[in-house]
Amino acid sequence: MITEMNNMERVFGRPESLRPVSTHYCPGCGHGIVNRLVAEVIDELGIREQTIGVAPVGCAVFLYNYLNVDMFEAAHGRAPAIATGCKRVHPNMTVFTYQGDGDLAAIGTAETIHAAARGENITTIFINNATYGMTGGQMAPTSLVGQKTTTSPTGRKIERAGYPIKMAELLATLDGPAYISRVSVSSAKYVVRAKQAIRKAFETQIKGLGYSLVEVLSPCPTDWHMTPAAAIEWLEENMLPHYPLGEFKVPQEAR
Amino acid sequence: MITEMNNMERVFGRPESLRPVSTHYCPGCGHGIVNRLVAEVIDELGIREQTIGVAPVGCAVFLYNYLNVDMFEAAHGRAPAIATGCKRVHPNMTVFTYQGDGDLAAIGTAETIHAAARGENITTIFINNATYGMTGGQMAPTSLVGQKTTTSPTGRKIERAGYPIKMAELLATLDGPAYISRVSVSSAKYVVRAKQAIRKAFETQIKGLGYSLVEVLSPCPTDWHMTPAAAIEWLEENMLPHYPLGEFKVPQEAR
Amino acid sequence: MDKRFMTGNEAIAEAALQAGCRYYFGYPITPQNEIPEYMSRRLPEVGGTFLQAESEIAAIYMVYGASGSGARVMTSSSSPGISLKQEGISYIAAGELPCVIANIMRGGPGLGGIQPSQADYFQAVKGGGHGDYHLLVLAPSTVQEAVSLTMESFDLADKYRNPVMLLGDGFIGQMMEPVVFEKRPAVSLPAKDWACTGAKGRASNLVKTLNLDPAELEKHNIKLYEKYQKMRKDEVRLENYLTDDAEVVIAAYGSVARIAKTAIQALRQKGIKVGMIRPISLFPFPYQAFADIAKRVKKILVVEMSMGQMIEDVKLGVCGAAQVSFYGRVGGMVPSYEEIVAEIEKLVKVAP
Amino acid sequence: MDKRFMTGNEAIAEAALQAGCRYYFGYPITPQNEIPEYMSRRLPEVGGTFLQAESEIAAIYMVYGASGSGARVMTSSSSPGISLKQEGISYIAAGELPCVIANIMRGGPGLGGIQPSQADYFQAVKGGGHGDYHLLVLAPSTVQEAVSLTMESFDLADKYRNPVMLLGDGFIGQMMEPVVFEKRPAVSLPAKDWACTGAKGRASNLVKTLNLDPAELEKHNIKLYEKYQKMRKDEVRLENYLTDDAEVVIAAYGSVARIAKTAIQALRQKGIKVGMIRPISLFPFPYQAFADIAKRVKKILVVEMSMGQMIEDVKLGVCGAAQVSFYGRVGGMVPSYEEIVAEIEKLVKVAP
Amino acid sequence: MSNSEKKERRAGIVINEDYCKGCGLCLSACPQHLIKIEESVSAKGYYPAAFVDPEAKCTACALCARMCPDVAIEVFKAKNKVGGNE
Amino acid sequence: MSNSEKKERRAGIVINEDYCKGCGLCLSACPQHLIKIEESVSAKGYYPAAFVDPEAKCTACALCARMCPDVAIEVFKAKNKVGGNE
Amino acid sequence: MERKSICTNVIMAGFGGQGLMFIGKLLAYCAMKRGLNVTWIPSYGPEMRGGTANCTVVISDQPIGSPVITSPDALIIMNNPSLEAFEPRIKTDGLLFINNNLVTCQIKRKDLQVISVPANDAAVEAGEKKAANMVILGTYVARTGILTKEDVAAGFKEFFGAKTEYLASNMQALEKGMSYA
Amino acid sequence: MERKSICTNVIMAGFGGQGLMFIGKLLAYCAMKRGLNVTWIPSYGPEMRGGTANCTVVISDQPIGSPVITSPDALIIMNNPSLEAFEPRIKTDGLLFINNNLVTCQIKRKDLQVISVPANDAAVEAGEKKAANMVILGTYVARTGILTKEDVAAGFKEFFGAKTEYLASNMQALEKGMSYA
Ligand SMILES: Cc1ncc(C[n+]2csc(CCOP(=O)(O)OP(=O)(O)O)c2C)c(N)n1
Ligand SMILES: Cc1ncc(C[n+]2csc(CCOP(=O)(O)OP(=O)(O)O)c2C)c(N)n1
Ligand code: SF4
Ligand code: SF4
Ligand code: SF4
Ligand code: SF4
Ligand code: SF4
Ligand code: SF4
Ligand SMILES: [Mg+2]
Ligand SMILES: [Mg+2]
Repeated sequence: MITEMNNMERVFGRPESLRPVSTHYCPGCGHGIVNRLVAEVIDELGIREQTIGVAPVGCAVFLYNYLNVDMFEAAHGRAPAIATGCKRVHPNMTVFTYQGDGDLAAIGTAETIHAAARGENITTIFINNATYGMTGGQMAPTSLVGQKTTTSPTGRKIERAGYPIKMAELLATLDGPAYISRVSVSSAKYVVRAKQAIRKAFETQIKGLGYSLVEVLSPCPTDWHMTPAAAIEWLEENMLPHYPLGEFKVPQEAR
Repeated sequence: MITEMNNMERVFGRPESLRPVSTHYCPGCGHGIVNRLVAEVIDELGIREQTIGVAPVGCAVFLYNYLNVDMFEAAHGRAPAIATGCKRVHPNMTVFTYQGDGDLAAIGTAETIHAAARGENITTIFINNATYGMTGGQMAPTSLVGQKTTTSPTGRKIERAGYPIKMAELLATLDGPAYISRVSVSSAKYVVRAKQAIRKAFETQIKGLGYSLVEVLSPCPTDWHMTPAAAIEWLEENMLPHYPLGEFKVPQEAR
Repeated sequence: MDKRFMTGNEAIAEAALQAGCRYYFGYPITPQNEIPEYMSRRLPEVGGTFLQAESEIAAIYMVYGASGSGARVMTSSSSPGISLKQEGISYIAAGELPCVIANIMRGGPGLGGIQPSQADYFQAVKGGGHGDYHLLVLAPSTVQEAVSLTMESFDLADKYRNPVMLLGDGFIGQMMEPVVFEKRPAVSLPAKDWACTGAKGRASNLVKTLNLDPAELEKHNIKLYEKYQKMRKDEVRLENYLTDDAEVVIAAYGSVARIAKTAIQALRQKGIKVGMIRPISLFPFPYQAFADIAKRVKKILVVEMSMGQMIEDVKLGVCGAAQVSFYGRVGGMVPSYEEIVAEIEKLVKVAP
Repeated sequence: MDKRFMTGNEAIAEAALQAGCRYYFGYPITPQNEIPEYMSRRLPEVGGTFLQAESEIAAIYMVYGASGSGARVMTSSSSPGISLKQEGISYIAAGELPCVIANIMRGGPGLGGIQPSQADYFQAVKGGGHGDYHLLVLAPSTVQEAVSLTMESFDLADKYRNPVMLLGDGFIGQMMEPVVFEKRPAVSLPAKDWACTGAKGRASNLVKTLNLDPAELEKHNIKLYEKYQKMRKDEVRLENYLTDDAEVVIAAYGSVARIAKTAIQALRQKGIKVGMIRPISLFPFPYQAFADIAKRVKKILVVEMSMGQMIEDVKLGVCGAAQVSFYGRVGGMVPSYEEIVAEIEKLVKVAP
Repeated sequence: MSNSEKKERRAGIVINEDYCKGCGLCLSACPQHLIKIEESVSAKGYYPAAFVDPEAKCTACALCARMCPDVAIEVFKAKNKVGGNE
Repeated sequence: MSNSEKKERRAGIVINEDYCKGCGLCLSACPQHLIKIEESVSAKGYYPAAFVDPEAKCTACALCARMCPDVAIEVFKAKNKVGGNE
Repeated sequence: MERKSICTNVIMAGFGGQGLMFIGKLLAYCAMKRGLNVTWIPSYGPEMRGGTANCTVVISDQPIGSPVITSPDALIIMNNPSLEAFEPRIKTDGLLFINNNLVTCQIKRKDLQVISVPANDAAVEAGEKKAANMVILGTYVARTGILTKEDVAAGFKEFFGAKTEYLASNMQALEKGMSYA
Repeated sequence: MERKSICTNVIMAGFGGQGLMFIGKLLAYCAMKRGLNVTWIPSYGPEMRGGTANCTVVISDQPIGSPVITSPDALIIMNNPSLEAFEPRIKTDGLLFINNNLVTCQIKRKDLQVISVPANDAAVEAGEKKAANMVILGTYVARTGILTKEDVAAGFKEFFGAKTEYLASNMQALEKGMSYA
């Protein structure tokens, strides 16, 4: 078949900033899609050599094995602080964090809110998969009401565990952020939009406009105990209604 | 003069829940007013023996010397977590925290947001004096743009230190809180409203409706380097425009 | 008694329940997730509260709040998470609040790995937090012992109004073994009349750690110190394993001690008389046992899953009276009994 | 050289600036607020960055980020704040990131007090965080020494790719003394080719601490260990004060050592020959100096503003060869020279 | 209201010198301007506030007391009268 | 579009078996239903996806590739043609 | 192999989803029910799913010292990488159980007793294609004589609370496996 | 008091706002400028404003050992609570400077040299009513002979960058104070 394609031109393939290695993600995991989107944006903007990434503690911890840019591995939740330290030293680099919902919305809440409030000129890619993937599927701050996880075995109960947090909406109320949006990777159409959002976030930073964040709704088939296809479906049926997609804050100049 | 009042009735005096001791607060400090308001509300609701308070690390650390209720002294920023532990053990007690802006909006951001998001059935009295009073007047997350503090000696600069955080507005976007309002103690009129808000917050908890918070704009003449009167004026001229007073969230049933 | 087949983590959780613990606050981290997961299932069944905190820091202060409210409460975590709790642990010790903290250690430093380790010994016994305080630190070496020490921990915590740390390595947490849950005899414990429960019919209570008057703070420190002295006197726990006729003694705790037992059996079959002192309480440390053994045995091999931490306490006990050697594996690597055999053989070969 | 009259805190900040530190991340806490306050004034003047973090935890990870980006960077705090940084410190040590951390100790545990203390010794030297790592720990005893040790700290940090802790008590921070800022000779230091600066014209760099393969993590631990061994060999710093003819020796560090000096002068006037070993580097600890002195001097008095922490290291050095006694004040109480004189007199009176 | 004849006192305040720190917030709060700061220092080292109401203008409105951060002010009122308080 | 005569291949995809984990997301993404899961296990232990397009219906829309979490799909297209991609 | 003083151990290794942890626990549980001392230790790869996994089971009528085994008495191997990782560690004359439907690499050592089982095929035959793990467990227990089919059935039911149909097919797989001993 | 081998120390204590920290620093700074070794140590009450405060100054031509002084050579006392706190600590025959405008309590010890200064009154006279601290510093330096008025003036200007008018009135207060020595 490869020979069959020989006289054709490649219209889609692995972005250059993404190393030619297999990932450790489970089959059907949304992280893989978003890793690629970030690499594509870095390629398109031509900033591979001017980019410094911060990987989270979470399933995406090995992001540095995939992206071919300088990278930090953060402590759980502290990526925004690390990115801040880095950005202050290298104001001309494009500095981004990539974080899960446990990482960003639980243990890292303060670091997230304050990087945003400072208008720290960094970009955050926030993977909301409504669970703690890496540690085996515990309840996340973004787990839905009624969602069964290993630490909400009978489903998340409001009385005990409270309400799922909408980080994009929360952050958009602050003065610091320039760009905040929520996207999904549950269909190819959404994936295209997700990439546009990520690009916009990086561009916001490059223009020096301040903090940018893209929340990505992303399936975790393993910890949801579903097939990849079922996970996509569950995401669209359950997460989309609670976590509406859209732009919650756009840069002044782009309004 | 006391004799002169002898045949009159006392229409205003020290609330019972407030111990008859002199405070360590500086002259003209807003903490004193709010301490009294909390005591008045406890008296009016008749809940002195069913109340457990959590004092912050900040100028109000000695709150437990003034309020005659069971109390915890928290670690800096952790009052909401302590109150959560306490409330879960004593669901029928009225549990409140009293916190400064450094305590609540800086180091304690995560604990605050998550207690609120959980709809933890506790009440928070949040003293926003736009500075770290106890440690000598450093910049707080709520310090205004341009405000001179010991760590923003040329005035708070957005480029370096970002934007002041409006906690009441931020928290009101969450699903967990039942009652969120902002009041001021810069005039007797406002003080009356402040007390109403504090009462409403406590009542919200007693009715079991969820998290309640009252943000109180409060003068810190010492660290603002002003006379008490000038501090009041500065508050009204500078803080009120940035931190509008009002109710940002009211209980469902009370709407 | 019914034997149950459980992981150490589950057994610790169940033992806590049976010891009357009704409040658990924690945050996920490998290799101890089975504790919160078990608690999230079981606590609501017995009318207790499981709450997954937003962070390890929030968790330890929820423990502070629940303990200060008079409840039996626990938290658990693993190395990086325990580091985050250090401020809170110092506060809890300062405030004299009883609670149980399990640390199922993993390889460090930093994010490290998720395999078993014993490299948080110093943190646990010398005080990873600030100020002069101590935890009571207990180190089980079997799942069954994890059960009995967990139960005992709650009593000790209440008895001394002091936090107790259950220090396990990843093996203790994730290994499955048969366990029996025996009812513990009821212990008479001091009333918690200091706790915040609402100031009804009594003067108000206060849980605090601030003492701006140095003389007062010194007094408080001395009070704490006297408590630790009492623990040193009354709470030392250790196992002497074949030390009576031993010519060489191994010092090891936790799961390393089990591996050492297999090594000792193998060595004794070869005719080398080896014994072991296994500290069960790491604080208070059994210094005297080492001082005593050093009168008779001239070679002590400390085996740890660390670069050498407990060895300092062994040396403080031995106080120059015997030669103290070390064998350690780290980062999730485990000393095999064959390696221990080889180390001992090396040791006995060289003249003292 | 111009003499300046400064608090220790200000002097540390200025020394850091002069040593090329251009990034400071911190959070207010008494008694070290003059460091961030000074930095907030001066750093912008020299093109550097001062940032008041939202917490001590954020501050230490900003340091992680700035150090990993190749910059000279510092943070400072006091006891409770340092406890909060323990996870981050373990990460920084694991990631081999050079930086300087000042701990201006106050009375603990818990919120404690704001007066001087030395009760964070264990935390600093044994590792308050998880895993096998060490900080280089330096303890100045005058404001002038605070200046020189601060400057040196940055070089040592870069030389070893290791965090350095400047361990001062509240006196060192808040005392004012004359100081001279001498230019330090330039030291040749390894290039920071491992730092994240953008992967231009080279393979990408990675700052990390995770090693899921235990064999790899063990290797990394051994690599760190060898670094600590090198420090133990090359970086021991101490002051011998009148030890040559001494019959009794005091062990003390930081401002307690100054007080001890006054005591020693008073004692010598009374004809009692007392000397002092003052560890300047607490890690690496001058064990050998104590081993050596113990061959000759049979009584050693350790004086600390704690319930007794450094005494364990002194004992490990002495190894049973001399009697080691302790005198301590805590919680912000300070041993006066008169008290030390009395302790020594007691000591020399009793037959050994 | 601005009846300046000598009236019977129907309301008044008592300032507790042990509590008063002389901040002066009660001064600005009193609509009748009935409070001044003493010239001499108190035992606590402050210049305390004093109630000066020769014309018995005090209405027991308690605005002074509500602003007092040190709960130094007690407000009194003749019994069985309807007044502007609470 | 549903012209089922044998056409000249003007577009197609290549699935890299080293990357493919057989998640099947590409299957649902392909509007032409040109992808199926293999019956046999790959060297990595997965049942990988396979491109089955005997009728040359592939439009190089790349929807499959965009959904592939493992970047296992490359999309090709005959040169010098205007198409529905990007 | 006769049962005298019982003291044996086995490492089981394969891909994440192959159910090796399960049969390890089952073996240990059943042995416990037979009155023996047992330990079961898992070892996973990275913190996420997939990858390789293995567990160690020690069974003894004496108190168990080391639950960690460098040189096991027996190995159950369900994929190629595990063969590579563990083959060098097994004892001389040790029992090497391999699933020859998946393990295609050459066994290098000549000093081992190799028991080669077409576990996947056998599972399909037994009507429960996911039960390759049960097949090889069957071979192991039969060969070592450590447990009977009834022991396993009882343990299966009790510990894992399995539904009866599910149990039946798994027992068939087990039996099938026993025939390869 | 003659200057031979200089080695002296003083504790200054009073309310938070009385400027004792300031004159302590000033004294130390001026002594440093004269080539002496000095230490200055503050001690505050709680972390907030107000309350009592004190500082200790040690001046010596030798390297200074202990900057902490249990029994000071001299005391400057500006309020009653401080008298109570520090009177028992001063050396026998020590110099006790008190501001008799504020210190009304009885001095109990009989073994001290008490120098009683109406510092507030003198400050008012000097035209700078806030300069009671400078008055008593003047008395202290004159009595001990440790510094001249010019030493203080130079230090004031250099270290605190004071405006000239401000300096002048403070110097007048200082001079006034010297007259009480
Ligand atoms: C301080 C600390 N606490 C906890 C952990 C354990 N831990 C690792 S990843 C993780 C959560 C991951 O969840 P999330 O951030 O949502 O990322 P995901 O894996 O879902 O992508 C946790 C709790 C840790 N490594 N460090
Ligand atoms: C962990 C920790 N960090 C820092 C401090 C020091 N500290 C005490 S109070 C305070 C800030 C107080 O400011 P705020 O919360 O605004 O209260 P205020 O005094 O203004 O009422 C700080 C930083 C501390 N005690 N503990
Ligand atoms: S556990 Fe979930 S988030 Fe993690 S790699 Fe697997 S599917 Fe992705
Ligand atoms: S410093 Fe400010 S907040 Fe603190 S007591 Fe004084 S005036 Fe009040
Ligand atoms: S009660 Fe009203 S009128 Fe009377 S003194 Fe107070 S403020 Fe003035
Ligand atoms: S408001 Fe209170 S403290 Fe302030 S001056 Fe008036 S009475 Fe005194
Ligand atoms: S490129 Fe489009 S048509 Fe072709 S296989 Fe992929 S999804 Fe189907
Ligand atoms: S989406 Fe990718 S990984 Fe998944 S089956 Fe298709 S080609 Fe394979
Ligand atoms: Mg997640
Ligand atoms: Mg404040």
